[in-house]
Amino acid sequence: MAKFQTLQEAVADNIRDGNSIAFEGFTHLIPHAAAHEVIRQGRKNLTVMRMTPDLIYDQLIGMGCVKKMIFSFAGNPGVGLLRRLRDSVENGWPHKIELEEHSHAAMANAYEAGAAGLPCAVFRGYRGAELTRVNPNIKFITCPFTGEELAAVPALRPDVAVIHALKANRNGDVFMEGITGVQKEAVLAAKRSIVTVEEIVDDFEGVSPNAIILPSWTITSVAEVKGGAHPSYTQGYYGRDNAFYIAWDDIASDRERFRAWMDEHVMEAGPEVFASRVAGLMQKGGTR
Amino acid sequence: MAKFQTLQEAVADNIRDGNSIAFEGFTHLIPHAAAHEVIRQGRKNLTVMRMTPDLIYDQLIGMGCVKKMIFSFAGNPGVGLLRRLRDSVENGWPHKIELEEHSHAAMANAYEAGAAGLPCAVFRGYRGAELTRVNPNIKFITCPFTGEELAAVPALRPDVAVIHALKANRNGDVFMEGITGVQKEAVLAAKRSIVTVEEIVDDFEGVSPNAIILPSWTITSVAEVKGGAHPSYTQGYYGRDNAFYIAWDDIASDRERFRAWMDEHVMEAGPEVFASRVAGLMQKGGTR
Amino acid sequence: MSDFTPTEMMTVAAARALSSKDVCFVGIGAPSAACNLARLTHAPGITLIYESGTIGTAPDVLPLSIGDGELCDTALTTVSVPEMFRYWLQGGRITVGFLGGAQLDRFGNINTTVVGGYETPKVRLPGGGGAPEIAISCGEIFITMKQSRRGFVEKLDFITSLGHGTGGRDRAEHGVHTKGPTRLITDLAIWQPDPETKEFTVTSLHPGVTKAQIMDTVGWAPKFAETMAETPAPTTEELLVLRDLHARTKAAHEGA
Amino acid sequence: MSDFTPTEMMTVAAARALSSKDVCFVGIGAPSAACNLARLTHAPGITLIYESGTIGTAPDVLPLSIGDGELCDTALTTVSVPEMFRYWLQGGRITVGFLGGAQLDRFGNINTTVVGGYETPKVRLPGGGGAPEIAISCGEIFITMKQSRRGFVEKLDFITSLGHGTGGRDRAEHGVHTKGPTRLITDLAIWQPDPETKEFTVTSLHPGVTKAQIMDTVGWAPKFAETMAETPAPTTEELLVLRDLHARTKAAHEGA
Repeated sequence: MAKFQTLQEAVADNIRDGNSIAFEGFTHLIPHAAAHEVIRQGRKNLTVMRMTPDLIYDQLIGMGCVKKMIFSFAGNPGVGLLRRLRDSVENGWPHKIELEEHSHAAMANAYEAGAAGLPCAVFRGYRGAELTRVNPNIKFITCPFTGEELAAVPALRPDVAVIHALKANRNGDVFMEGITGVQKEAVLAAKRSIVTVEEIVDDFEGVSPNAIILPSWTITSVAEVKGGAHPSYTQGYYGRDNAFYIAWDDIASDRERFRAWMDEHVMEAGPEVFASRVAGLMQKGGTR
Repeated sequence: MAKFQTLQEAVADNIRDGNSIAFEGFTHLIPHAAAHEVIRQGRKNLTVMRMTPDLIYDQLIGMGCVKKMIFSFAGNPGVGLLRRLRDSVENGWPHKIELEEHSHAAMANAYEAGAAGLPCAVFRGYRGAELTRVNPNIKFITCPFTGEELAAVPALRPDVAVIHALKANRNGDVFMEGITGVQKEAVLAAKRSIVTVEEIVDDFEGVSPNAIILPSWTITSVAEVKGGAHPSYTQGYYGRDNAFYIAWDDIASDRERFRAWMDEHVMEAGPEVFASRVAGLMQKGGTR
Repeated sequence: MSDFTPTEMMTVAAARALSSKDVCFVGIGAPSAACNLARLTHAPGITLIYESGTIGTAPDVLPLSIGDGELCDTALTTVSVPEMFRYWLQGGRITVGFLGGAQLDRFGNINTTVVGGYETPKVRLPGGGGAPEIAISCGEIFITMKQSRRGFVEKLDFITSLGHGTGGRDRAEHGVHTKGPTRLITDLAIWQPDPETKEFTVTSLHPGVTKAQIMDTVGWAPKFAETMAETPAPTTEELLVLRDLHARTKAAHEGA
Repeated sequence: MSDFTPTEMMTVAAARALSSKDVCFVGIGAPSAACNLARLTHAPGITLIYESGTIGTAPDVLPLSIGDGELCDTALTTVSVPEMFRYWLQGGRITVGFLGGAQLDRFGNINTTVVGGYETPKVRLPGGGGAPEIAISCGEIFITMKQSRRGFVEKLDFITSLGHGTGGRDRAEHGVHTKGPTRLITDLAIWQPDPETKEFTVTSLHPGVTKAQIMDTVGWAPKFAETMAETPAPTTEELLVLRDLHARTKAAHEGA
C-alpha cells in the first residue's frame, strides 16, 4: 500500500546514490518538484532514464547528479538543444556522463516489457539506423514463424519510477488522464515508486470505468505537491509554461547563470514554491 | 471511413465463405446479432477465432458454418460445456471441426501482436503445459540478453473482426467502455471490421480524454442493432441474461431441439428482434 | 450453527488462507465465493482481480461469468485483456491464483482439456483458458476441488497446467520459479505439498472426515502428515456471510 | 497578396501534398504548420496524430511541444505512448510521416544525433526520438527542411533514420517495404526521388528560385528533372489561413 509522505520523506526513503531512476511524463505531468528534491538532497551517480530528457535532466546533469542517461530524444521541446547536457557530453562539465541511446519506439517498448515482467522487448525497428552500431543493447531476433528479423532491447526496470499525477484518493490509488505517456508502465516496471499529485481527494467521482488508475498497492510513496509539474502542466489544473521553456534556453546557456538559478530556485527553495509558480497558469489548464 | 449499413449489408459486403473471423467480446459486448446474421446468410468453411467461444460459436458450429476454430476456453461461462461443440468434436455432427488451441495469455498476446503489426507475439508462457505437444503454432525463442526461453505464437490477423460497442457518432467513430476484452486489438488486427452499436449519437458527450474509441477510419462497417449483444450485455444499457445462458444448456443438449430453436429464433428472424429481447433487462444494465 | 455442507467447509477453508495483503486472480465458482467471503470477513483489504480485466473489484453478488457487469461496476478500474495478462499476471503482481479442473494428480498438475486422447476425446472439456500462465505466474496457487476418483487421478489424460510436474525439483527445471500449488483445499481436507517430494499430503481433515473417506475418493494411495490437524468448523459468522452472499447471488441471477 | 516568405512557401507546398484521406504522424515545427494548414483548407478530413498519443487532433493553435494540452483537448482520443508506437505507428496505420533534421543526404537519410563523431561529438544533437521507426513504418515520408550547405551534405556524420540508404534497392534490402521519402519540400524547391537511383531530384522550383540558388545551398551536385515545374505561389487563402494560425499561436504562447 502506498505511504502518504512529504516529498522530502518520499525522496529520502526511496532514492539512494547509484540508483537507476525513471522520471517520466511525456511533455505533460513531468515531475519537476520531485527532481528538484533529489537535487536538493544531493543524490549522486544516478542512472537516469527518460524518453524525452528535457529541463529536469538538464538540471540533474548540470548539478552533477547523473552518471548515465538512457534516453531517446534530448531536447528542449520546440525550443532547441539542452545546453547543460551538451556541456557535459561535449566539454565534460561538471563531468562527462555516459549515454545509452535508443529510439522512442525502443524506449516505449522497453518500459512496456518492464511492466509486463519480460526480460526484453521485441518490435520492428532500427532498420538501417546507425544506433545499432553504437549501442550494444540493441540486438535482433528472428520470428520463428516468418523468419522476419525483429529488434530486441532489454526491458527497462528502474529501481525507482517518479511521476506526477492528477489525484490520489485516501486509499493511495492514483488517477491520471490526458497525455499519459509511459508513466503507468514506468511505475509497474520499477521496484519502487514515488507519485506526486495535485490533490488528495475522498474519491474519484465520475471517472470512466476504464480510467487510468494505479492501485495503491503498486505504489511506494504518494506526496501532494500542488503545481509539482511546473513548467510542465497538469491537464485540467494549469497549462504548460511555454515562456519558461523558452527562458530556460538562456538560463542554461551559461554555467554561472545556471548555478545561480539553481541555487535560488532549487537549493534554497522547497516543494511549496510550485503552487505559486502555477498560479498564473490556471486559465490555461485545459478543460473537458 | 466506416460505412453506415444495415447489418444485412455489412455482413454481405464483408464476410465471405472461407474467411477467418474474430467475433470478439469478453463476456460483455458479444456480437450475437451479427453472428446470427452470418448464420442466416449461410456462410460456410469459416475459420473462427475467439478467446472464449461460448453460445455464438456453439451456434455457428452446430449450424455447420465452421471449418476451424482457434480458441483458448470453450465453455458456457458459469454453466458448463458447449454441447454443439462437443457433438462436433466427439461425434462429427454436423461435421468435425479442426481446433487450434491456445491459452488465454497466448490469444490475448496474439491479438495484441496483430494490432501492433508484428508477425508473432512473445510472452512467458506454456511452461510445462502439454498444448506445446499438440499445437505446432507454439514455439520458443531465446531472449538475446538473458538467455531466458520465451513462448512465441503467430499474430492473429483475421480477415474480419466483428464486435459490438456502445455507441457510434455520426462520423463513424466507435466508443466502448466497461470490460473491453480484446475487441480493440481484434479490430486493429483485422483486414476488415463490422461494429454493431446500441445507438448512433451526435457526439460522445462527457467521455474521458482517454476514452476507448476506434476512429472511423479503422472500421469498415457500422450497423445500429439495439440489444445486439443479447444474451451478453452492454454496460449501461442492459444486463446479462444469465437465465438464457442457463437455458441454453438444455436447448443445445439435443440436435433437434437446437435446430428448432435456431430455425425459430435465427433463420426466421432478423436483427430487429434483439431490441425486444433486452427490454426486460434494462434495470440490470449497470450504472456508474 | 453446527450444520454445514462439505462445499461450505471447502469455501471457508480457502477463504481463511487469504489475507488483506493478497492480490488474488479469481476464477468462477468456489474461488470466487472464497475470495469474496475473505473480503467480507477477515480480509477487507484483499485485492480481487478477474481475468476479464477488473481490478480491485468488490461484487455485492457473485458473478455467474468471469465478466459480469457487477465486477466492472464495483472495480477500482477495468483494463483490457491483453493488459491484464501482460502487466498484471505476467508482471508478477498476483500473490495467489486459484485453479481447479476436471482432473488433478498428486503433484497438483491439472487437466481441463480432454478426457481421453487429444485428437479423439471422450469428453471435450473447455480447455485451459488462463490456467497455463496462472499456474506459472502467480506467487502461489491454491487449488479448490471436490474429491472423487474420477477427478483425483493417478495419471492425467492431458497436462493443461503445470503444478509440481513429476515432483521434487521438476517445476524449477521447467524454468518456473514461483511456488506453484501450495494448498489443495477440498470438500474433505486440506492438503499441502511435501517439502521434498512435492506430493500433496493431507495436513488437516475437515470435521468428521475419516482417512478412509480420503482414500475412497482419490485415485492413488494418499499420504497423510504425521500430525494431522482437524480443520476448525466454519464459524457462525463465516456461514452467515457466505449464505447471505449465495442468497443475494441466487436472487440476482434468477431475477432477470 | 504576392508577398510570402520562403518558409511560408515550404509550408504551403507541404500542405498541398496532403489529402483528407491521409493519416499523418506530425512532428513539431514546419510539419505541424503544414498539416494543420491542410486541415484548415483543402483537407478537412485529414487525421493528425502526434507521438504523444493524441489521435485525430485539431488544435486551434500550433503546439510548442509534441504534447501540449491543446492537442489532447481537441483529439478524438489520447492513448498511451507504448500503444501509439505499437498499434498506430508499427501497426502500419500512418499514411504520411514527416521528418526533418540537422543533416540530410541525397537519398533522404537523416542525421539528428551528432555533428562529428558519436563518442566525442562537436555538437550533441537531440537524437532520433521517433524518427528511426517513423522512417520505416509510415506509408511514405515527406521531409521538410530549409536548404543549406551545412544541412544538405555529401555524407552524414551519423545515420539516425533510413531514407533510401545508398540508393537503388538498398532500402528494400534492409527489409523495409514502405515507400520511404517520396518528397523533399524545402524553402526553395520540391524534390522527388529518381525512380531508379532514388536520388532526390528537383522537380519543381518555387517562384523566383534559380538553379544556381539550389546548387549554392546543397553539398553535392544536385540533379534536376528534365521538365521542371514552377511551384504555384501560395494563394491568398493559404496565406491568410497560415498567418492566422501563426498569429493565434504567437498570442497563445506569449500570453502565459
